[in-house]
Amino acid sequence: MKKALSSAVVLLVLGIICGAVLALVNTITSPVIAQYELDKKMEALEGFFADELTSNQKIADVFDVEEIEGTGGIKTIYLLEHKTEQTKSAVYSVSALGWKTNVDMMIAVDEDMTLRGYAFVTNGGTEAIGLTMIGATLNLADNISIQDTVQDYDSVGGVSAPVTGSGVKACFQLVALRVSQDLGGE
Amino acid sequence: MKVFFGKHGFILILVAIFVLIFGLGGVYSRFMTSELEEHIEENATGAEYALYLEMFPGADTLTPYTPGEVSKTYPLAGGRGDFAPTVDKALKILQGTSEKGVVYVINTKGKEPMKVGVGISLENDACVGIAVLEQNDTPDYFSQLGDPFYSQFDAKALSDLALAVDTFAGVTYSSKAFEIALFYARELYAADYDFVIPTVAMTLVKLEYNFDPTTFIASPYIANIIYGDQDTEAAVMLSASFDYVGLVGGGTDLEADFQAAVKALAQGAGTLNTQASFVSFDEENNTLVMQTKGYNPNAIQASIVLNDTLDIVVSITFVSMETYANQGGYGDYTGGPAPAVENNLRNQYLADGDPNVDGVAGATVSSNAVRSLLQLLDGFVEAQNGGE
Amino acid sequence: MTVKDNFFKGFIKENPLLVSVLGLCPALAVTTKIENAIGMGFAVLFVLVLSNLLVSLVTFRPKLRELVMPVRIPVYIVLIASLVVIVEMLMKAFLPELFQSLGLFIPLIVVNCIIFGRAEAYAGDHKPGESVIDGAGMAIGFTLAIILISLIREVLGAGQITIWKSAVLDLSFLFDFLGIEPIAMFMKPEGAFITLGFILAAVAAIQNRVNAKKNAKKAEGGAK
Amino acid sequence: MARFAGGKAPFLRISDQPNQGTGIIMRDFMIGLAPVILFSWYKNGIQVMIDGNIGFFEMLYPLIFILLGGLMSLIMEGITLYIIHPDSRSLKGVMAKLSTSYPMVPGLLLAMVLPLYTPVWVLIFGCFMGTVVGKMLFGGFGHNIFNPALIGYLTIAVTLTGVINAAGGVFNASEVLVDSYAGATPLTLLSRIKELDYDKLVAPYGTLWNFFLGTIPGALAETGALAILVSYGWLVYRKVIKWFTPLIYVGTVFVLSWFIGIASGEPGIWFPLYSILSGGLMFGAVFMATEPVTTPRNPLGKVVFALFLGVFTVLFRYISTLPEGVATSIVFLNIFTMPIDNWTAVIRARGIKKQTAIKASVFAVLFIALVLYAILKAGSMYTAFIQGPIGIGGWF
Repeated sequence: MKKALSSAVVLLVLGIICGAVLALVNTITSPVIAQYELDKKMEALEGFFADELTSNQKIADVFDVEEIEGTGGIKTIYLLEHKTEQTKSAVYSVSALGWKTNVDMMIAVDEDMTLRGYAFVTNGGTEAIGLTMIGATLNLADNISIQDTVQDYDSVGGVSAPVTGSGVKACFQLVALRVSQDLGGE
Repeated sequence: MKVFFGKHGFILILVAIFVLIFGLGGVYSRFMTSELEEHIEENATGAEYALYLEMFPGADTLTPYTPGEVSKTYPLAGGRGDFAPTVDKALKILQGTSEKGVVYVINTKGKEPMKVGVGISLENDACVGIAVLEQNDTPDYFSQLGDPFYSQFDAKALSDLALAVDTFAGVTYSSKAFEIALFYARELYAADYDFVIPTVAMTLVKLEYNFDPTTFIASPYIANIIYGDQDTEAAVMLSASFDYVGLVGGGTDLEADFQAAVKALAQGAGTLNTQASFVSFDEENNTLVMQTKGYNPNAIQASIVLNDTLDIVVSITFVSMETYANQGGYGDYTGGPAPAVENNLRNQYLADGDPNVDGVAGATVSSNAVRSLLQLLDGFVEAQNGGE
Repeated sequence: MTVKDNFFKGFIKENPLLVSVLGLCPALAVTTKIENAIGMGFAVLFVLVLSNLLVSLVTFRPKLRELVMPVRIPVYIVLIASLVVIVEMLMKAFLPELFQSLGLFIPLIVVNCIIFGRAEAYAGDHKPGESVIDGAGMAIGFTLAIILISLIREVLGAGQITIWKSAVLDLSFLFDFLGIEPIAMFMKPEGAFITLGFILAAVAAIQNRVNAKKNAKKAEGGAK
Repeated sequence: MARFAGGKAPFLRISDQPNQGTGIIMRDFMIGLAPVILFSWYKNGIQVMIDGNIGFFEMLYPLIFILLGGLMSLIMEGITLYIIHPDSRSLKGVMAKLSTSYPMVPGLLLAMVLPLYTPVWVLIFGCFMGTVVGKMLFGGFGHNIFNPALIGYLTIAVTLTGVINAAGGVFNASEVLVDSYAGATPLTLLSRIKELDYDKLVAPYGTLWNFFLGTIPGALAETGALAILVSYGWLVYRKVIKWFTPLIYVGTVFVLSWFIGIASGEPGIWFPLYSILSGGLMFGAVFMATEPVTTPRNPLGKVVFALFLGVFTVLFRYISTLPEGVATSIVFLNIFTMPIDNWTAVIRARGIKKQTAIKASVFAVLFIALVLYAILKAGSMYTAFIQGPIGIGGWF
């Protein structure tokens, strides 16, 4: 009885020690991880605003970035304000149901409600069709109004993927409905 | 060494044979693949040429030649700027030794670059067929273009004044590509052979709104033109899409060629703001209904009551507005709940009578829409004044 | 057994992957790139050396051993799991790309038979120093084995060698010269199984031959 | 008396024919292959050269390609034997082993079912997978479970189809110059358009007579039904293969296709004929379903095997997205060779009695269930006929 108890105590002590060590390591690594994830996000944003940045500028040097939690299919909204020109833009991280899984997109909108850019983050749909969507272009005209993207986008070339396509459409729709709330100016 | 070969000679020979076969076989199969590519290419050219020969019954040979240089630009569908088509190659179609026609292969552009061959018959200066060689447009749309569309190119006379390609509903971009190709082929044909592109002598003097309340719903625009060899002057009523409706005050209609020319000229003029338009006019109550398009696809409608002589605005009421129920729909505009923007601008106008009202900050699109409505209304009122 | 023997036995003679056939899951799944194999190898090295050390420490003193032995399985699990979580956190912080490509297989080191096997079979009744050497030898043996597998798979399947991040050796000139193309099958699980099978066969054949020679020598010696 | 012979299979006719042996069987088998090889050479080489589309070296290629397959297979088996057998480290030792193990056959058959423009390294890789992995690693001739040639073929089909298509695919030089094929073999066309329509399936290639003669696109040797029938006659005459296996196999596919056609509202006789004449069915039935090592040994077993082959071929061909079902179904049923062989041997020896009735009924029930499934499912693949009014299609 006593032996069993002391074995349990040994286990307990070990557990506490291990827990303490883990906590220690976590305090060291968690800021690094958080920083890394932030950098990742900023890097994704930089893709949209490449023309505004000179070669070694970071996005935070030129824009004030504000992160807002979204609602519904919109997961996160990044509001960017140009530090000198005061122009505003918004980048939406949005997801909608495609074929079986979600289509995750980043959609950037400028202050005049035109589409600045879009990118596929992960793919919905089956592997083959989904993979073709990464980096796909939707044949949208330059500076098209965000309201028009919903009808105007092109199904991904070469694949007729109506269901995944409807996911893409839903993404644009979500942004189109939301955009005026964030950027104003109707 | 000798011991090594004695022990492993057999496997070395086997491996050597293996490597030899791999090498020789690889060379052979590469040779085969390159030969195949040649065959495929031969076949592709053959198929393409067969397509052209099919356009000209009885033709048997074709010879490539260098066409004259023509540079022209055409506007693309959807307001995407101008596009300068180029000629890829030109082929003379021969029957025996006599020339039957010519085929121009033209790089044009629908939604995406497209390559089409346009066949023109020398006998009657008419387009006899069109062949799509390459296209990258959205398959769903492009496939809607079927025989009814392509059959319009059979025997389409190039001397037709109103030469145009009938747009297939919903496939405007691709349809426009064919029109560009056809026009450009006509230019090339005119440069290469003694063919003169028909023109209509007509100048557009003035294009303005129709403020006559009895006709402005059917034909909201009036164009003053000078046309014909005798420089006849005329005022022509045009529909909302600039189609010819009739002459102001009646009279003999213009000939079809001139009708088409008026439309083209008016469309190209671009001097009118078409955002706002008249909807109806109630003579008994002197009530005018107008509409304008703002940010929302549903139009803003306003009902305007005028005095008896129609030259003073009594009141403006908005029948329908931007449908945003909360002020969030106006972005960061903070002047109160909807329809604050419309009302704000209306009040400005009613106060000083100047239609160039100041826009409401943060609601630019709606403001523009309402402003253009007010400007049109002002024009109407002034026209009635001048009429008296 | 000398220290040298103890260290090198994990390379070929008792290689955990090629002889004991332990840790198949990472060996088959992450060996699509040499980079992944190296990363996995370091993770295993870290965990195995430390787990051997810790296990040996808690079971080394007779008194402590008496207490630990009845609950040794939970004790081992707590130790190994803690180490793996530490590796996971460190890798996520400092080698995020590698962490993403290794993915699920880092946490799965917890249930990797090599770690548990060495704790149970060796570290539980050897001195801490010996256990560390054993763990290092085993981990390096495992690493070399999966590097070998991934070398074959990556060359045949993708036509390149990814040593570390951007240090990629592109072999496409060789493939072009020979007129062949990478065979995608080797990047898939079936290719992993075939590659591992051939390597296992080769290792077994070599060991058989070495043993036969040794036995022959012994017999000779006996006859004298 | 063959039935008392011991040791490893195949026994075939060693004892019941005086002064005959595996060497003679091998010679007969090679002669049996000759018409098919010559036909594929004629179709892909000589005829095209007569048409004036290719030169001399291109003309030789089909023949060399097929022989190369056999040679590669031979050399690989030699090297493998050298490595794994200590007593075959000399020419004599290896030759002694090779002379009894049909080393050329897998490579020859593999080369014959590959498209004309397969790069040689793909063929070599297929030979490696077939001969070394599919045959030698199982223990060599007589021990392999799967048909080696088909293992090689399936490996290539699964991983390297893209390479073959990039290099030119199934069309020979004169077929490339004909545009109406829409770039596909008959079965690819069927799996693409999913519609039973004579005008769309058969008309682009001519008539069914062309299918019978083999002047349609396809892998090197699989299209020539006539040449395969000649081979079949010879092999049966020399008793290298049992006459009924290919017949039952092809017959099952024929009857099932007919039913499927009727279920799809296409009762014409052309569809079953089309389905037995297109793809590698005839070739697989004569040369692969009769392979002595990997198929059941007793006659009843062969019958059951062939029946199931027919059903599975129909299932794979019409229901899965793969264009070809013959190779897959043969390799799949190779797994069940042992149980089929054992059970049918018992049934054959004792007749349908109490003890064997259950085994026989298992076969019967399985077979009938598969046949029904195949007809209903495949029938509803091509038309709404079943799906609509009866509503069965939804179950599957």
